[in-house]
Amino acid sequence: MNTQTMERRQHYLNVSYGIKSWLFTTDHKRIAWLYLISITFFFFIGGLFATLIRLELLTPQGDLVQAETYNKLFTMHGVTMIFFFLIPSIPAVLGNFLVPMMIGARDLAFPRLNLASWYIFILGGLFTLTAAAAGGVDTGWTFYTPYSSIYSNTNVALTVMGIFTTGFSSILTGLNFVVTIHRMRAPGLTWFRLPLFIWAMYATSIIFILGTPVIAIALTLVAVERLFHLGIFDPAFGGDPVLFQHLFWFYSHPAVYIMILPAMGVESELITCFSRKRPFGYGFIAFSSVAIAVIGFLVWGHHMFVAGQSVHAGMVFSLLSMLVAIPSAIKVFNWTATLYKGSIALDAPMLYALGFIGLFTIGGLTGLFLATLAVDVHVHDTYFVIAHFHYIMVGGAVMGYLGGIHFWWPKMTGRTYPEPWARVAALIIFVGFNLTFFPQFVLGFLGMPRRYHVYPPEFQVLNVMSSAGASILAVGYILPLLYLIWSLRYGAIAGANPWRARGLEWETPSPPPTDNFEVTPIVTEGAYAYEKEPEEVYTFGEPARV
Amino acid sequence: MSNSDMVHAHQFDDFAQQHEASWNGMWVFLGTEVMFFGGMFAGYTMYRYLYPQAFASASNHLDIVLGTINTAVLICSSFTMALAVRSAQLGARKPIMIFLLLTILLGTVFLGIKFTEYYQKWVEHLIPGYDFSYEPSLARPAAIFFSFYFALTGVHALHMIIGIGLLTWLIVKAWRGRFSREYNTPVELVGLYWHFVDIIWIFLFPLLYLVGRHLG
Amino acid sequence: MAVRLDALLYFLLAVAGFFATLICVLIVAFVIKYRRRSEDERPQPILGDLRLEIFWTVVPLGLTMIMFVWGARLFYITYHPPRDSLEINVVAKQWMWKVQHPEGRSEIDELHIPMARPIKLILTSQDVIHDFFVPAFRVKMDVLPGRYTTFWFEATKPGVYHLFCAQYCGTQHSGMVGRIVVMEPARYQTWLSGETAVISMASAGEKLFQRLACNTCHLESGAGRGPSLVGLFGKKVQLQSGQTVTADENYIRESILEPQAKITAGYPPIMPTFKGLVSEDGIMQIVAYIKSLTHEGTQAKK
Amino acid sequence: MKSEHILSVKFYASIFGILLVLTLSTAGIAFIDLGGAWNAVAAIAIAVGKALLVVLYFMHARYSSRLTWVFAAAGVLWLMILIGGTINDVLTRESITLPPLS
Repeated sequence: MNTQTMERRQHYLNVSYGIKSWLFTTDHKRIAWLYLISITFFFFIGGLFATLIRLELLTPQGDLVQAETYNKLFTMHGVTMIFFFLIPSIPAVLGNFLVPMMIGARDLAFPRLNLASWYIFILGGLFTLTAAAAGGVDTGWTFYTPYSSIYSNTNVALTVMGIFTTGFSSILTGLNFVVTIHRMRAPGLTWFRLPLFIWAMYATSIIFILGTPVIAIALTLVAVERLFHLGIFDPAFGGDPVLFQHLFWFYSHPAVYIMILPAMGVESELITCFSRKRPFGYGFIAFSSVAIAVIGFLVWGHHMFVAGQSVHAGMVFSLLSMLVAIPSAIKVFNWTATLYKGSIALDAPMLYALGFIGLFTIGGLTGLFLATLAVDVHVHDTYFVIAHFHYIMVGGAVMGYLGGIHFWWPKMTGRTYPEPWARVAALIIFVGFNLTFFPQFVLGFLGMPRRYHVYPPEFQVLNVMSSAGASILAVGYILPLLYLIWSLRYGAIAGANPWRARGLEWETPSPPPTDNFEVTPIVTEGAYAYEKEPEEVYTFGEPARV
Repeated sequence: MSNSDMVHAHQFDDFAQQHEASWNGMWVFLGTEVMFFGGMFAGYTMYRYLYPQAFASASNHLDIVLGTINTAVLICSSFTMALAVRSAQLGARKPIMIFLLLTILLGTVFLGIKFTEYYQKWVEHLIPGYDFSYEPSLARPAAIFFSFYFALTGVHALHMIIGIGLLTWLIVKAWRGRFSREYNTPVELVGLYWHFVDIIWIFLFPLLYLVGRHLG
Repeated sequence: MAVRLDALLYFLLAVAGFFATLICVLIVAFVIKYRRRSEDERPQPILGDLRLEIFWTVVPLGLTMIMFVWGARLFYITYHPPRDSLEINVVAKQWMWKVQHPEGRSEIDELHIPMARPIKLILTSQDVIHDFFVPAFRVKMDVLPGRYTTFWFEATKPGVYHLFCAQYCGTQHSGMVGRIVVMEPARYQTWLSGETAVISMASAGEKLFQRLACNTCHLESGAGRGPSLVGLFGKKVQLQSGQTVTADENYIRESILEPQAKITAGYPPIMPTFKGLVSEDGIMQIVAYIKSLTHEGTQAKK
Repeated sequence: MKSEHILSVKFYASIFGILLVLTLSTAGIAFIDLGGAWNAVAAIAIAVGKALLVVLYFMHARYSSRLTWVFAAAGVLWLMILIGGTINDVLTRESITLPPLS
């Protein structure tokens, strides 16, 4: 790899150096880097917990760790992965970096608020890490009362405070995105010329804004009940534990759409770019993003079919859960139709994108099993549920995240990653993932409950397969870390548009200058005009007033 | 000086866009606050349906006179806040400070009355979890009512304290003459926040104080 | 029940399998057929096709509605036990199951039941939320503290089946397992009577009813200070607040622990609470006794 | 658009007066037995009325863009979804005791 030096042009990375320039930056691109580094750190911590869990489950009897350590492991795995990796991953890293660039703005609406969000995220992370260091928490990431509010003697209050604080970081990010997308679009960039990634970010922000406060208050009530023994969820006082589940799942189900919607946004960008074609049914994909965000708020009860919720409410939630599956189906069909008659190049981002469609389809269809009342009665709280949400989160969100990172890496760093290594890593991840989680569907049907430290011997074979797959998956995840860091120094210099993609972010040099565009672009057509040259789509207006 | 060459943050094209963005941003933030209090309102509604007698008898233990006075005080502070925003829009430096001071005063009066009520509850052993004593057959659901009473009014009082902090920060800026007819966005935003806190109390008052008063 | 559910499961598997393979095959086919041959290839823009969009909205909608109705029907059946089912009380405690048969026999972490007879389980927990899960019967129900939850099943083949706790309940959550032993009705009777002299739940309930002096207010004629409990179970009760509620197990349990919550019309709210005076098992015995108080029952006893 | 609308002090004072009257009336009505749930409905209705007055005139929502209305309405609508879902479960916990299907 030749390491010719980048021509001495000022851009957002070399405009200033030193710790202060990074810790007090209000440039959305640098904040995206701050988030990228912190969530990668949390991803590998969560991954460590996952490896320990998979090692423990190799044998039916619990011989690697005691029961309470195992309970702490799966709790911390859940908390770290969900609140500190998956929820911030695409919105805070790719969203922060790309939203202003894709709509032709110089920065988000409230840059200082954006930096504050990162500090709040890190503060929440510190609380949770201190809780983990001080002995961890063993209530499961769902914190069901009355176990979490009365019976657990691990440091629940500290972890809950950590999640409460981090919640505000996503609320503020959501607020920033909504106002930016409404107010700061480039001239000529109407709603239906927006890239689909922006639609997905907008839908995700709706959930950030309207969902996160409810879990903030629910967890605060649990902490208050632990400290002052009030009666809100305590059955001894006549309180109803199911109320906590309502408040918890009102946020936590839309939270799973927070994790998958941004990946869908990345997906639409990748499929269109690597098949050189406009998205099939642009309007349908855009509206189904918003539809998922809105209907996602009506369905939380399908987590509580057997939790003591009334039969009537169960039926209402089951019906609505079926409706929320429709927009996802529409998206998958539209992506597949976009491939039709395209000119498809199988670069690494495209491998991740195609892997995403396959795995997300399996994840979504198994979701229908859980939405069907009678089947959920059998498979609720078993390994079937674990396999389902890992197919959506790891198969969908993480594949989408990695695809996005690879796709926009040249834009973020000005360098390209080593293509052969990237394709190998993508295949290893795909194989490792399926070997890890497909056996768990079968385990779920056989009735192995989740969160079990000791299990009957007849489940051992499938668990060993799953653990084997997990080790392959671990290798698959370490590879990108290595060659991406390597590419920072030795990667080939990437031009402004290495993939010859369409979109405003490719119309500025990479890495982009601090103000993104020398001159504010004027948009005359939608973002996916692959049959035209970029010059015909974007003209550049008067110099941006500073 | 005309609107366009007012100094504005680099990411905006002109000042009007900056003001509109911060105005929308504040309303979105108030939406999150609605959902934050909403969690407790949902719990309250559920338990009020489950234990109507206990909620009625517990609500009768609250002092309705103080509650009504408090509501009037808070509405009055909303009034003075509105006038403060109005004078900020007119760029009249002195009235801004007077009305902001009045709003802070009324806010502190509200908190004063609220804490006397808390003291009363402490005297009457009505704090759940801390030697709570109540008519035995209704004790447990009443403890839930008082948990919601302290949770709702406590979080509301916290928001009042933050509001008062913001108002004092505004007074300092007004004193330094930062606000003019063109630039008064911070006053408007704090005004929105203060009115929102008042609306939360407008709902808290009937939900907590007026439950089953007709049963006597 | 398990057979019916398996039919629904196979339908779902078929639909999921079909769509998953359809999508994968389409992707592989398109990727091979339309692979990029030269760098400056310009595929024609295809904006979309309304008919196709409607097609793949309506078809999934139809399929999901079938799934919904089929699933809802089976769900409804699982949680509405038939009248003649054998009622067994189960108390879940942190990390063990305590089963109480109506004839008085009790077991720990084991449940012996007769074959081919609907079994209705009445569950409650003494501490946190547990979940009574029998994979072989394809059925589970969360066990809530402070409330009864019920469901029913019918074993068709004798044998020993796994019992798991499926709702995380603390350190030994994975240790809270048990066995369901299904026996032919004859062997079940011999097993039942094998136990030494033990009184039935209803008679134990009657003793407790007298010991706690409930009968001083709740006279059979209803002339006492409390309403008559004869034939109360399953009847609609008119409350002072104007609501009407069906007197099921939860209503009786709540009236014992929180008498003020639902006061019967025409009676003064003077009943004291028995919280702390009677254990979970005691409440279950009183409920069993009240259930046995049918009109014919009392006449027979006189 | 910037809410250039500057209302007269008299207008603010009249809104303030109405709010006070409503507060006193809701406190007063609470003591009259309107039968069943009507007391609660009256209290909530008055509270909603007062809240609307504050939002429209004190917070200038009336003179703001449609977008502001959407943001305000979204918050309230989502609250209704949360309360509706939770209450729907609690209301129907025992009500369905139809005879069991075969």
